[in-house]
Amino acid sequence: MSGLELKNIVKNFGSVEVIRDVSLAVNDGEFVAFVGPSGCGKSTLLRLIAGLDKPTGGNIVIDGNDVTDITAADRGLAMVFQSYALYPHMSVRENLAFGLENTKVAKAEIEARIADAARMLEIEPFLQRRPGQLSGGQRQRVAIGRAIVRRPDAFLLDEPLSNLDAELRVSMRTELAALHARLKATMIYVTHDQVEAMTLADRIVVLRGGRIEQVGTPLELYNKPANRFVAGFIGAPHMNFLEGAIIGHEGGSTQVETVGGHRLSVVAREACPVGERISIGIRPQHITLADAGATTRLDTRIILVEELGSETVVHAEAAGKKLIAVFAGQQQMKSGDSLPLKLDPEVLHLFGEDGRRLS
Amino acid sequence: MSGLELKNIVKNFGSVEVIRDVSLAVNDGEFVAFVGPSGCGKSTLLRLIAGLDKPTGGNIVIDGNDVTDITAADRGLAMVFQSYALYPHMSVRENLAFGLENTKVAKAEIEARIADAARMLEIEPFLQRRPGQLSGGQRQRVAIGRAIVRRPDAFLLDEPLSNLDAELRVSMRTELAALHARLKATMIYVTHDQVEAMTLADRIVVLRGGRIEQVGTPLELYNKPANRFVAGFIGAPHMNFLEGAIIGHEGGSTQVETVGGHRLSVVAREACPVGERISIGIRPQHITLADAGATTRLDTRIILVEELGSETVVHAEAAGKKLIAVFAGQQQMKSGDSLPLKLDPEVLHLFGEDGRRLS
Amino acid sequence: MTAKTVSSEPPVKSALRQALNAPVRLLMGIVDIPMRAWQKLTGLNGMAGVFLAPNMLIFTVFVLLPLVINFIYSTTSGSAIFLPNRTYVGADQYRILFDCRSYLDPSTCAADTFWAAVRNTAVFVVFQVSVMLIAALTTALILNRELSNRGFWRAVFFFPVLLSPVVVGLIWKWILQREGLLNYALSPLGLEPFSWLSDRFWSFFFAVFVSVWAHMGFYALILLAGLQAIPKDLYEAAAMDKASPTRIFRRITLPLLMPNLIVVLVLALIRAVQIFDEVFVLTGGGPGTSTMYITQYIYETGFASSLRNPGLASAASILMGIVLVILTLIQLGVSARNEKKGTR
Amino acid sequence: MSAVGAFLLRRRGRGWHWTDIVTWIWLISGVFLMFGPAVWLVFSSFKTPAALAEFPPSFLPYVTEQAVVPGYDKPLPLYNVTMPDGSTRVLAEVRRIGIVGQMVDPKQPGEIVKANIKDRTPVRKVEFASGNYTEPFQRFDFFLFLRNSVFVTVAATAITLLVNSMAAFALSKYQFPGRTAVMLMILATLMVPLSVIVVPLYSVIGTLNLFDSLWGVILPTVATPTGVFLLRQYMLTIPDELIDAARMDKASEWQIYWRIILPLSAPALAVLAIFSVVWRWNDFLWPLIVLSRKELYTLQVGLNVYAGELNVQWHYILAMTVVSMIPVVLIFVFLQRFITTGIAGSGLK
Amino acid sequence: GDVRIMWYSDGGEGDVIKDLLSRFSKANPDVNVILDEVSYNVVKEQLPVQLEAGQGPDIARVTNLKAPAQHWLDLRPYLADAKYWDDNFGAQADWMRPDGSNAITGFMTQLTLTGGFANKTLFDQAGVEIPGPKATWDDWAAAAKKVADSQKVIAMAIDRSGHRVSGPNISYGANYIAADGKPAPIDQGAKDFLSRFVKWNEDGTINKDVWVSAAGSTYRSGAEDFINGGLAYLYSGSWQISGFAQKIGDNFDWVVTGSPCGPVACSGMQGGAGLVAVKYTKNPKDVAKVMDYLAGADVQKEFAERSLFIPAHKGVASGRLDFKTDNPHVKAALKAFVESAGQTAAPAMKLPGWKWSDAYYSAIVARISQVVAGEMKLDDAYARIDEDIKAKVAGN
Ligand SMILES: Nc1ncnc2c1ncn2[C@@H]1O[C@H](COP(=O)(O)OP(=O)(O)OP(=O)(O)O)[C@@H](O)[C@H]1O
Ligand SMILES: Nc1ncnc2c1ncn2[C@@H]1O[C@H](COP(=O)(O)OP(=O)(O)OP(=O)(O)O)[C@@H](O)[C@H]1O
Ligand SMILES: [Mg+2]
Ligand SMILES: [Mg+2]
Repeated sequence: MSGLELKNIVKNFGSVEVIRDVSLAVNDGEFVAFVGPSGCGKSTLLRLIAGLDKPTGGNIVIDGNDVTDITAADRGLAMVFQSYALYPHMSVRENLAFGLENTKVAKAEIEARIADAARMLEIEPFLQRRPGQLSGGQRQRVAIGRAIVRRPDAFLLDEPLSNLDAELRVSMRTELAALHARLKATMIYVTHDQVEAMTLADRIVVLRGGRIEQVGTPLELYNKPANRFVAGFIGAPHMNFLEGAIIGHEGGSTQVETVGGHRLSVVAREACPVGERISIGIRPQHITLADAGATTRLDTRIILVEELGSETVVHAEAAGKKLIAVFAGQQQMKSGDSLPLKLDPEVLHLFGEDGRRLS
Repeated sequence: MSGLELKNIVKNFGSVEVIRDVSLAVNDGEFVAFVGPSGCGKSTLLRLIAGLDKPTGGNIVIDGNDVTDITAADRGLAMVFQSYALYPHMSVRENLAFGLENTKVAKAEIEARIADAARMLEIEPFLQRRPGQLSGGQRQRVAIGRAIVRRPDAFLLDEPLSNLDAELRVSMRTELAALHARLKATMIYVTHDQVEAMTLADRIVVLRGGRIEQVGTPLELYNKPANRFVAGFIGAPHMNFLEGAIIGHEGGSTQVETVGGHRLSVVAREACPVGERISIGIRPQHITLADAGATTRLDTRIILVEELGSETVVHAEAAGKKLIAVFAGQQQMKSGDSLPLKLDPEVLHLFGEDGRRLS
Repeated sequence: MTAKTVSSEPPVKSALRQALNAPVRLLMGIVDIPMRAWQKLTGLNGMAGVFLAPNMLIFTVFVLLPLVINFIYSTTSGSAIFLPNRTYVGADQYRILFDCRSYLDPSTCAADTFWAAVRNTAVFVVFQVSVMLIAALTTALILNRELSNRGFWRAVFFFPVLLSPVVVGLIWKWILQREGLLNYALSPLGLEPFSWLSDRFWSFFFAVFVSVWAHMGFYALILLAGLQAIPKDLYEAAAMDKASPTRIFRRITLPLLMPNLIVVLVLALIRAVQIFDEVFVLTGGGPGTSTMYITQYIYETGFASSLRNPGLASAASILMGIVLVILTLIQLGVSARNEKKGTR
Repeated sequence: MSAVGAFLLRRRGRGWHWTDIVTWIWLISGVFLMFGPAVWLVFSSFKTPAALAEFPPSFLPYVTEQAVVPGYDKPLPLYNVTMPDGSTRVLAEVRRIGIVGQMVDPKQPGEIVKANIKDRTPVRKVEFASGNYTEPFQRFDFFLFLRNSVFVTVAATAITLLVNSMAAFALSKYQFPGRTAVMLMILATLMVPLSVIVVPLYSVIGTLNLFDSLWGVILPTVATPTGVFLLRQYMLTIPDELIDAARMDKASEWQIYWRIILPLSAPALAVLAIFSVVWRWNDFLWPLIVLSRKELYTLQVGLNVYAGELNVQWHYILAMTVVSMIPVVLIFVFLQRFITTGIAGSGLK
Repeated sequence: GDVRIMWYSDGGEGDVIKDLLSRFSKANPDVNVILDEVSYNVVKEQLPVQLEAGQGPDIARVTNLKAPAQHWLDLRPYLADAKYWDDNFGAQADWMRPDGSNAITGFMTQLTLTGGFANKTLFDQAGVEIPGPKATWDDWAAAAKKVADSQKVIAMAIDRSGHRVSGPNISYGANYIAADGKPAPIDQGAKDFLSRFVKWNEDGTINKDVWVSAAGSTYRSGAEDFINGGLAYLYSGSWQISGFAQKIGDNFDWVVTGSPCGPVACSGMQGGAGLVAVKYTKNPKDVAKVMDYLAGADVQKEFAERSLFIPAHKGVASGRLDFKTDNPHVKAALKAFVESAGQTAAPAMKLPGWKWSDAYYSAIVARISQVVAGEMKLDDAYARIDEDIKAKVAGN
């Protein structure tokens, strides 16, 4: 297959507009992740691609053919449903075998593929059980298994790892990456897990309210978010935004003023007129402790400390504005302490009043 | 309510032993997280506490009373099901109101609580819809809402945030924490998300194969895992384990030899006889780049680099042994490069051959 | 995951519905008070008792008790109707039914008509039930498709169920008699008028056909409800699995429909064994005794003539009941094994 | 063809799948085979007794056309007569003597034409014998019977639905000792047709003093094993997890029954309601036994006065069958909507 | 007090009786007469059950008069003029009272008589003479066959009923009643006719469909083909008259021919429905009042004339009857039947009042139709008939 193309897809449920004019091209063999807030239309888009729903408007092209009117069964995709949709009356083995039997795969081959998938997904002990006798995570793995045994041209995966524990999730991730490399199948992957999206995807599509906000490689999105929404959405904890204004351009740098009169000098953004109100975005990881005597420091007060073991997330407040900072390791901080912070001007993001990135 | 106690709980499904002798006391108002690999029995344990299933053996005590034979409806708990279990024929509003109507809460109060919960969960626009018309994440929020409007003595939450996006998840986490603080209700929380467990829980219970492996505060588990399993399970990416042996005690320190003859000197573990085979555990965050000329360095070769934006996960190999290291920020590394690493001896964990922590 | 549109009712309508619901809610709420108290007292299994009680009470008085009395009837003789007026004869009635010189040949039996009826019924049941199942299932499957004017099509196939058996028998008799509609319709083909109902094969054929015609809508409706209860997402999953319509039917629809299919099978079987009215009107049991079924025998023996023999009729009905119980047990046994495997 | 197809099926893909063709054939033959006789029944109900007895039967109700001819008191029947010369004329028959009809031309009433009756065929027109409908209405208390029928049907259906669904709930969602035994007992009684236990049942009714009371008609029918069985099997498909959720919501078992189970069983309840209405409305044998006073007759019993020993007045019976079918059809049309998409699964993951 | 009458109708007689009763009610406001119109099935199947329970209406119109006779009320003590009853209804009084009693339990609302109907038009068209009054069954069969062959119709039909063939049986010398009053084995007379009957069925003279179209003792009329002009000769009974008038209309001419003859007689069978009082009534006096009124000669006459029934009332029957119809066939037919009533042979007169006649009739129909359908040999059928009757006698 030579890729997938969505052309001006629109989907309404009754009067509810769920997908509004989405156009996207996915290359053959590409791994694309869909991310976006809950309810933004990721699953719907996947179902449209799969052929389970019909778009209200627009066309879907697979492999150069317009498949808008082709049934799901004839599109040759495999899907992991967000709700699993396992066949409750079939054993796990039968669930896995069903799709293969449909396409007349030889018995021995079916056995081999099931054994393969079961090993990879660690569900071998449950092959004889029915879905009702499995735990949530086990069911989810069966759902993945059902798609991968098929070895289709393209996978549609709707939050396939959401109910798995961290360790399993890492190993599944690796397996999926390996599978992708091996089969060279196109994969469209919906996830809420940033790590999954960042590590697996060739490109990430950020959706919001049925529209595409940005499409790009993981690091593109991370480093150059097209707008405030994407900036806030990519990266955990989310980026801090401070209100501010441009107060002048000076040599190679632009002067910016923000909360409590704190001034920063950032890489020149000459296009912006002085006086324009902007948002300054800074990732929690880029906030460091200010040296005791530093002049350009932001004085804050800690309101919450979250110890994650490997790092410490500090929620602080400066002039009524909340800020999150992440420090490596375990810190001896506690809520109420005052905390002088330094914002790294090199990695600041500036956004105009309309939310667009200024660059 | 003055807490919950599980006494030697055993649960079998037919011949499958799912819970094997679990005893646990949860204090009134405590926030306890259950973590463990998929299929280890977390949901089952929750259902037993709820009264939806009957234990094969053992007793459940709530508030000093043995409730083993009391029905679910009379235990006064609220639960968020892993599978949501929303009433498909009721609108979201009705789903939320149902539990309140059952307990004869006044109409106005019901309205108020629903409005409250809907705001907190950001589901106000969908109150008139049926579950079938919601996205996965929206359904999950309704499921949470159904529990919290009840304001019960204790909550049982089975992976309540698994299908939410990162941002929502953070805000829900905060809301849940606030709720817990406000209601002073006991909460039992099943999660696969380390961050949730670490930030929310007073204590974490680590389960494996129907048994409790360790119970403790988040940092206790992180810093002093009782055994190799807990050590590997808590923390992401998981801890690296290197095979090794104790080669001697010397002053305040113990000498350990590991892969490729690499030697480390760690805080004295005198109890261990010289020559004993051990595992050395080191978290990926505690591995740093060795200085160019350092003598005690571990030479490795990179096999995979995962860029998460805020940090870089490097999979490396030393003498056939895989190691994962995490570096802050974005690094200019690529697979195939050689990477000299330094293991911080201060934060090494030693485990005996039986997996128990040596301390 | 059904792709249904948001049903935002107009406020007037929903207000009206609320108003209509209110008294019901109130009533149910009042019922709930004693129910809760009872539940406290007896736990869940006690509630099972409460839920069963009304049905079982009515059932015992109006179904079970008469059934027991019926059995007692079968041990008495005479034409008197009320038990006290009848004479006890023990197993005599059964002896009469089983009085045969050779059990292989009904015509050597004292009750030769009974055995002829038994044999006819057995053959009828085998054919009628299988035809019924296939026809009802096909209809249900087709009505379950995305048809426009669904309501109309459902009505088309359900319509005959609304007719009383007598009318059903009559319509078809008019169609099938020698100068009936069927012969009239066939006459352009150059076929001589034929007495369909005076021919052994055709009268059997039409007995099966007409009874299927009359009751198929009933079973199709049960199956339709069952089909609609199968979650749509399984069909979506099957579509993603590239399943052909036949395989979807065999592997998804059929197994998930099983509980309802069992209902249909059991009911169809029982009703086939009890077939009476419409065939009676249609063929009267003829030609000869070839479409005379067991219920007609019972009716004739026990009620039709002025010299009735209720004892013998009861004995025959008890025998029929026993056979049915055995058949049903077999069916349920098979399905229970499937059910156990399929715990959801 | 494809226009018809589009009318019949809202279809996803392109082209005709074999299942579409089967569907199409089945539906069309359904219209002829299932609906045709019924429609014919409706037309027949408008036929005069003579037309009913006529062979071959016609589809529409025909009567012989008549003409008023000057000089004759009564209207005369019109015939197409083939004249000896091969031409045909429309003539009115004055009288028939043996095999010869004496005919007149309505336009020239004076002259009598003789014609062999083999050479004449009646001139017919479609006419609906509305008397089949109006006469029974005048003759007996239609509205009284209707009221009784409605009462019996409504009460029996309501009680059936309530009582059966409660029992079905217990039998499908509780594990209690003796459950299988109860189920088997209920099923076992399906086996015996009503006509067989009529006499014992009659004694029971007599003992309970329900003789000549509408409740005597209603009560024996409401504990139908069919209903329990049907509902129970349907309820088996409702996920237990929803009940778990309700229990966590502190719902009593009764509330679970009427707020969760009942709404989710709506399709099966609709089916049972339809059946119950049809059965009770058409019930004949049993009301006949219990009710011996005219004031209590249901429609079906009332209508049966037209069935005599040696003669049955089919024209009335058919007409009244059609009339009495109307409410049931309406109820079917209303209730069949509830047999729509089962939604039980959609609240679950 | 209340007097409830359970009444079934074969045709329009329900309206007539309603009329008559309303007149009675006007004259007797103290008696509240309620007419419960029911189907014949109720009378046949439910009434016996009610009676045995000691319940039921006060008066009922029934056809099965003899078997439940112990439930009928003896009106004699309540009647103003019992002799009037004996005189006018005495001939059939025995049909509706227990053996050996002289009770007056009711009267026949109508007499029916079996007899033949010929399609005169068909006979005319075929140019076949309609056989005369002394013609035998064989003559009729031959004549009808000729008509049938020429007109491409069916020759003969006989209703599927044991009662119907009993008249001919008796004409061939049959006697059902043994010396002890119990059923006698089927005799040569009956066999003579029945074997003919079977033969005619086999050779197509008689329309086989009528008899094979049911099993057991179910009644089937052969009238349908006759109404449609497809049958030359029908052996049925007087109750068909009004139906024929209505349905045949002017389509063809038909005549009533009485019963054909056998070697012994030219007998048909009598029958009919009786109106009887029920023992369990609470107001026997009022019941008697109603019965007396209905039995009155004027009322009887009006009833017969308006419902086109043959009256049982001796006085009325022998008087002039003006049947209320303008159909000439009907008048002629009724007249023919009234006349042929006199032809009824003595053994035939006994049957309606004989307890076991029903057992005999049903055994004959059930078995002979099996023979006609080819399921049984005629000789076996005779044996079975005897056995069936024996079983019935033993079972009661
Ligand atoms: N009905 C059953 N019969 C047999 N085994 C069962 C049944 N139900 C659950 N199990 C098994 O019990 C174990 C525990 O299940 P449980 O649902 O408690 O797991 P869990 O810890 O919640 O897992 P997850 O994180 O995947 O939801 C699983 O291994 C599962 O396969
Ligand atoms: N049948 C329906 N009727 C109306 N709105 C619907 C229907 N189905 C889905 N929606 C709405 O469409 C939007 C998109 O749903 P979708 O399932 O695609 O979200 P999603 O991006 O997958 O979210 P999640 O991450 O929560 O699964 C949601 O806001 C949802 O409420
Ligand atoms: Mg989704
Ligand atoms: Mg779980």
